[in-house]
Amino acid sequence: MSTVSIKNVWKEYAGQVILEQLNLEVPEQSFVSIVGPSGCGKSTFLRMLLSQEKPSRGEILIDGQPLAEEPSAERGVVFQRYSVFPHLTVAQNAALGIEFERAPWLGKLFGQKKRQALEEAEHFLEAVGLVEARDKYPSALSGGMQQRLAIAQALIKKPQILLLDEPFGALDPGIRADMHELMLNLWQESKMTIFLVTHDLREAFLLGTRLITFDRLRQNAEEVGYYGATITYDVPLQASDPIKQQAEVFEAISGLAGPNIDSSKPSRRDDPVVNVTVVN
Amino acid sequence: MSTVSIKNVWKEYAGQVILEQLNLEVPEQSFVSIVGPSGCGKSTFLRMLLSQEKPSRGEILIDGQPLAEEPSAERGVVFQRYSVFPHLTVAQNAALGIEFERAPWLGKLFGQKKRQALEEAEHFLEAVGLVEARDKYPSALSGGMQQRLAIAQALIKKPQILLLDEPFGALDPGIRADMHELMLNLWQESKMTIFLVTHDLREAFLLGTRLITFDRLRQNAEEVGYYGATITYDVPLQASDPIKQQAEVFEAISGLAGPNIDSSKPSRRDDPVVNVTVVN
Amino acid sequence: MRRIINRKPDRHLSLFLALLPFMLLLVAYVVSSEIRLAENPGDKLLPGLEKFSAAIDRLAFQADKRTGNYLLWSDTLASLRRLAGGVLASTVIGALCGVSIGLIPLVRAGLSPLVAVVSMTPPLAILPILFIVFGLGELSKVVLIIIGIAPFLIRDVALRVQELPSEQLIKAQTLGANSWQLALRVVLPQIWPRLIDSVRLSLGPAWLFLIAAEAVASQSGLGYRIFLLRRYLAMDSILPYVAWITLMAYLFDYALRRMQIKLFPWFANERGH
Amino acid sequence: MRRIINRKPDRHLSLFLALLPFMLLLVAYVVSSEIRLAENPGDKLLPGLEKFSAAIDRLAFQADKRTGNYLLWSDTLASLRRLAGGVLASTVIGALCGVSIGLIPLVRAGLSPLVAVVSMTPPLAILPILFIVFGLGELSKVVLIIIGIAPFLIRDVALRVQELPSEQLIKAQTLGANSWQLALRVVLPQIWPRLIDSVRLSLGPAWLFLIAAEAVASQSGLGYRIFLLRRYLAMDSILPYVAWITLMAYLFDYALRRMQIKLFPWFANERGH
Amino acid sequence: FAAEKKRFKLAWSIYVGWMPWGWASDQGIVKKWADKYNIEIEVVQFNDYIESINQYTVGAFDAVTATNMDTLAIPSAGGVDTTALIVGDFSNGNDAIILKNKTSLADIKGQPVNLVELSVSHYLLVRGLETIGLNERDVQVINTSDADMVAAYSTSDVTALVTWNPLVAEILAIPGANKVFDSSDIPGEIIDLTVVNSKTLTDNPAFGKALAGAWYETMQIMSSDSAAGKAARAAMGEASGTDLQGYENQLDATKMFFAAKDGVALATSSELPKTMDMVRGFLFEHGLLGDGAATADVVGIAFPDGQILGDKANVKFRFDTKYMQLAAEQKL
Ligand SMILES: Nc1ncnc2c1ncn2[C@@H]1O[C@H](COP(=O)(O)OP(=O)(O)OP(=O)(O)O)[C@@H](O)[C@H]1O
Ligand SMILES: Nc1ncnc2c1ncn2[C@@H]1O[C@H](COP(=O)(O)OP(=O)(O)OP(=O)(O)O)[C@@H](O)[C@H]1O
Ligand SMILES: [Mg+2]
Ligand SMILES: [Mg+2]
Repeated sequence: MSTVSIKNVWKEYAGQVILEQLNLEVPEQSFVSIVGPSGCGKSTFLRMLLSQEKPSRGEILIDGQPLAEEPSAERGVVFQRYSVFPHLTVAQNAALGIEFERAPWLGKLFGQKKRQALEEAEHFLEAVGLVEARDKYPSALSGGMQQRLAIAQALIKKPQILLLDEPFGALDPGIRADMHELMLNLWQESKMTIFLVTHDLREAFLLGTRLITFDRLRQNAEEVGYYGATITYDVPLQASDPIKQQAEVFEAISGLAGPNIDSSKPSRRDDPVVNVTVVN
Repeated sequence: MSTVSIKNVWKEYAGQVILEQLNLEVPEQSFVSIVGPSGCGKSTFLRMLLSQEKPSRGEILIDGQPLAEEPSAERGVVFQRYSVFPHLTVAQNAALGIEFERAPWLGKLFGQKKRQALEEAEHFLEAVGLVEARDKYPSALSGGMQQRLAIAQALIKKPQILLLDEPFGALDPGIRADMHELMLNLWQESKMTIFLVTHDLREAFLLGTRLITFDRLRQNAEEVGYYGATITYDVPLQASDPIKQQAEVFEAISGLAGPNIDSSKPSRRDDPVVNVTVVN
Repeated sequence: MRRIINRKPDRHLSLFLALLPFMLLLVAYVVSSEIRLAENPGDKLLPGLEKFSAAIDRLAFQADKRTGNYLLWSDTLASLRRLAGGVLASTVIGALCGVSIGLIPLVRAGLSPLVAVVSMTPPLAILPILFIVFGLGELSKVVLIIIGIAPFLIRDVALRVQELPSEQLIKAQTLGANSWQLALRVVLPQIWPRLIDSVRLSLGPAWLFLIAAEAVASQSGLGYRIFLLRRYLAMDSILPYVAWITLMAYLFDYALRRMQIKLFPWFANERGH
Repeated sequence: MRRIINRKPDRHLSLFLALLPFMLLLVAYVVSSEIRLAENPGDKLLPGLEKFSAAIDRLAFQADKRTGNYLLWSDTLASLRRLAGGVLASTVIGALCGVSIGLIPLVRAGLSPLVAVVSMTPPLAILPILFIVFGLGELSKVVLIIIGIAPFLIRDVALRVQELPSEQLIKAQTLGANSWQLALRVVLPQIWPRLIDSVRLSLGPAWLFLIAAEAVASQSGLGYRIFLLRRYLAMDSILPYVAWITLMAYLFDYALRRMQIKLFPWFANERGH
Repeated sequence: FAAEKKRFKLAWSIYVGWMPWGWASDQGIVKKWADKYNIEIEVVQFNDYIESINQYTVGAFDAVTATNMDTLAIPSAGGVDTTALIVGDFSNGNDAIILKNKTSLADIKGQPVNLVELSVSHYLLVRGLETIGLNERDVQVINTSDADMVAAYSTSDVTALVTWNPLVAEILAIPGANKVFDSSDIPGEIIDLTVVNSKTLTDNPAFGKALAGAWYETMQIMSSDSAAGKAARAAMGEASGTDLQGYENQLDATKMFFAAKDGVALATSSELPKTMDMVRGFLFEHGLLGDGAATADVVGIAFPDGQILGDKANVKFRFDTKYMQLAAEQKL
């Protein structure tokens, strides 16, 4: 339930401009899908929203206030690389957020309270299909299971802003659909603002109320490092629109979704996703 | 250029059956796509093919010979988790396989030979779009860039058998299409046998000459651990078939691609991939 | 032919390989001892094996004429008490300070130079000052062990804390953890098994400092006895004492390793075994 | 109010915080010294600061009447030579043996119990044997340092090797690496920066063993001088010597840290700084 | 069989009565005498006295500086036949029992006493207690390393201690420290020797002659009141960590035998067998003659007049005046 304003944000690493001139107003309850070529700075953008990194220039406001200088419980995250806690079992990982909230001193609940927390967590584990792996440690989980655990962990806190970095990449279509459902339900219920980075355009369209694309506008080998990526498309989506009505946008974007493309050659790729859609 | 025979292979972890009764004959020059729900044992299957793990029962033969007891250069791999070498730059990572081959004693080339190796590597880096990041260390790469590096690293050795564990999961559609092209070209050129684990059914169909699905046949909560997953579908594909002709198979499979489904409810999901295909 | 890194010895071969170097050492000892004894039958440096058994019998199973104690056992008890005190205190200090230094930049700025400096100060050279502060009794011996190994433990733990992936700390903060909860639930539990490794590495130095402390002023303890025995080169007694110390240290090491595997199953898996 | 783990001191605050504990120590010293000197003006244990400068002047800037050397410098030179020898040799041994033990199961089975046992053996208790084997010259001093710290380095390196993700080793094998190439190109380069950390941790013990060795038989060196002065409780000279040793050790530590960052930029990034 | 050697090694440790070895070596006096007898002598300084005796005992050295008591306890009891070549001095106040804030030896009763166990300090304590009818059980002995003795005294835990110079002087300088008994009360019992492996000596008399020659030339210089003598003493003082004044104070508490004939006199005196009998009694009681020893007689001690104390078949400690005699007669 928060608005996010990004005002002329730049990000450089070691003198290399990664992102430049980002300007974005995100009203509350938005579901922003972010797509863009690999390595263009999507994760970096989320890291800035999380206060894990600071913009080199410009500022980010939440509800008109400058972004808190450190990560906080209002902003949940699912990282691109699985980042669950290796020393906690699946159930303990999921319940951790609840414990932090209810046990300010020990960070750990006992007895009745603990059972209750685990029960609440169980609910989310069920939603992500990990109930049976309840007592396993992350090292005994498959990649997709770890990713689902990370999702459950973040969702359980019902953050106001949720940052998702390719959260469904390692999931099979069945589970992925379950996750979509879960995500949309939670979003509608708790009215949070969601940023979702994904490589699956279909997913971006299906879930988002808004789609933004990152890309470098100017690009030739000698200049790499001097120009960063910025927002190239910013398209409002209606959740109720049938996907095929968005074919036009699709086509335009798919031409951009590669790193070495100069804008003169809009679509030389035969991406299967795009193809299938276009034939409809 | 190798046939792979899998004969009644079982795999257990700590008394839990993960995979059971795997039987598979893969002729040379196959391109086997593997799909299945998250956590069903696909990565485990690849690990066995790699000799990283031993089957609990049964045996795996390559060209009629029992599988070598240790990983070897004949079997290349791209792991699900990025596994490039953190202490080598992108170019060094890519050239490493060449150096191992040509410098048996030091594992390192110098002077003219080194330049040549780097040049060859450069070719692959170009193919995966990493030329500009040539001198970066992996810690300064985005997730997708690391994954592409791992792909380049494996391809450069032109192994007889190539094991790919969700190699394209972190890539945007544009790059992904490039990778598909690259992969198919190399496969046709070098006639290797490829196993590809993916969650993208479309990708599985597009690339494979054969599609196999892993799933647990018997499934209810109490029995978890007693029954493992096995091969439930084994479908030959023709690369030339238009994808929409495979709609039937698609439908049948999509009903299986989730972990908690009992076979009586074949398709309660609205996976966008499936939907789109079905409407054709 | 498998790569040597993939060739794993089975149980029997493992045992054989583990014992082999000790056997070789034993043989080397016996041969050198024989050579020296042939020259001087009274040689004290490398006494024959039968001398050892006599010395062990005397030290462990016969009451000392002067004190009526069974020397080996009373010495062991005295030393172990000091060692346990020193190692336990150091472990606690190591965990607390190490985690604080590794986790909290302000503490790191303030304490890490101090700890580095203390860890570099040769403690035996400033003994006089230690005596003044802690007296000559049991306390000063425990303190010497602490001064000897705690800085190492602190620095090692701090390094390990800093090696935790930063994503984990960020993640915990998005889950609402304050610094204290984060230390308690995320950092400390992941440090315990690593702390066990560090303690294992510092057991050797701990014994060293114990022996040094006991050589300074005491009436009992393994280090005390060794220094006393050294006064007349009674290697027939010193070597069994050294072997006994080594054996105990090795057993502690082994116990700690088992404990690590038992208590922290996730750690062994993470490591990839 | 930011979490304490996120509050990073700026340069000035860092410097202030780093100096603070030393200032406090200095004040504590001066106060205690004043108290003791008020009771007994001849007190040698905690001499006043002016005594230090006199002693430093004598030791560092006036030629010794007997030998014509500037004692502090000749001692430092003698000690540093031994220390460098011992630490370098230990580092090489640590890297070689540690990588072999960590990487090759057969070597691990054979050597790791031996190394564990050796690391637990108090070297000071078997000095007579060491001296017989290695003589009383420079060699024995270097060897004592090696015996003192090499087992630690070996074990630490072996632990670090075993902590490398197993996927990396598998990957290298699929790229056609044999064991030797794998050690050379995959394991060793990743061990170097970690080895620097281990060497940093073992600098303290290295000085300790050096001082112990010099206290037994030598005619120069910082340890020798401290030993000589200790009998007269000449703390006005001992403490500057201790401070000097500490300072040098701290500078080495610092140099190693800088070197690690310079030589292995990827390592600092991996660690998340 | 006579195995002729050319190279010999002498170990000496830092103590007032042995400092001349270091100086003689620095000044080339040792080399001069070694050249004269066509041999080589390496002089090695030890900081750790016990380690020097140990190294001698295990055969790394041909000669070492030691007290009569430690010679008997370590090399001789260890089966190394050892000859006292030079009787250099005896402690005449260098070793002392010191009480904190008490003035009479009798006050020591019941107190903890810090000392280096089994050293000459221990012996001094036992002898001191005997003089007032007490015995070791009336006090509580706490082993304390000599290097830390001064610092230990500064703590409140220590109320009585026994030690040697220069520590004695340092401690007595602290207010409240009182010397209640010292080695001048048992003159001639704590003797500082330069001892040589008997077999080496018999096979190579040149080694003994060179040592004796160098020693007594040094004695002559350092005992003189000349500038050279003073310089020698100052250098020895500095080598032991003090200065001329400090070293001369230590010499004052030492009965140096600057003249060879004085050494001969002590070695041939009728007191020496009695002293050695007491010493071996002490060692035997403390188990230092080997734990297998049934009586104090296990090790034989031979005196210049042929008298033998203890086992005649196992003589391992010999007082031999031959070389001192040669020096006294200027025949070297
Ligand atoms: N070391 C282990 N100990 C115990 N169980 C394990 C271990 N490794 C894997 N498993 C279990 O084996 C099953 C299969 O894991 P695997 O990684 O092969 O799944 P996957 O099919 O690759 O899943 P994903 O698509 O999510 O990557 C999982 O249920 C997992 O919990
Ligand atoms: N620590 C760093 N130092 C230098 N450059 C960095 C660093 N971290 C990231 N980069 C660079 O920033 C760029 C953006 O990285 P980022 O991880 O944000 O990409 P991304 O859009 O998330 O890509 P992907 O889709 O592959 O995950 C990359 O080119 C990367 O090389
Ligand atoms: Mg990213
Ligand atoms: Mg997997």
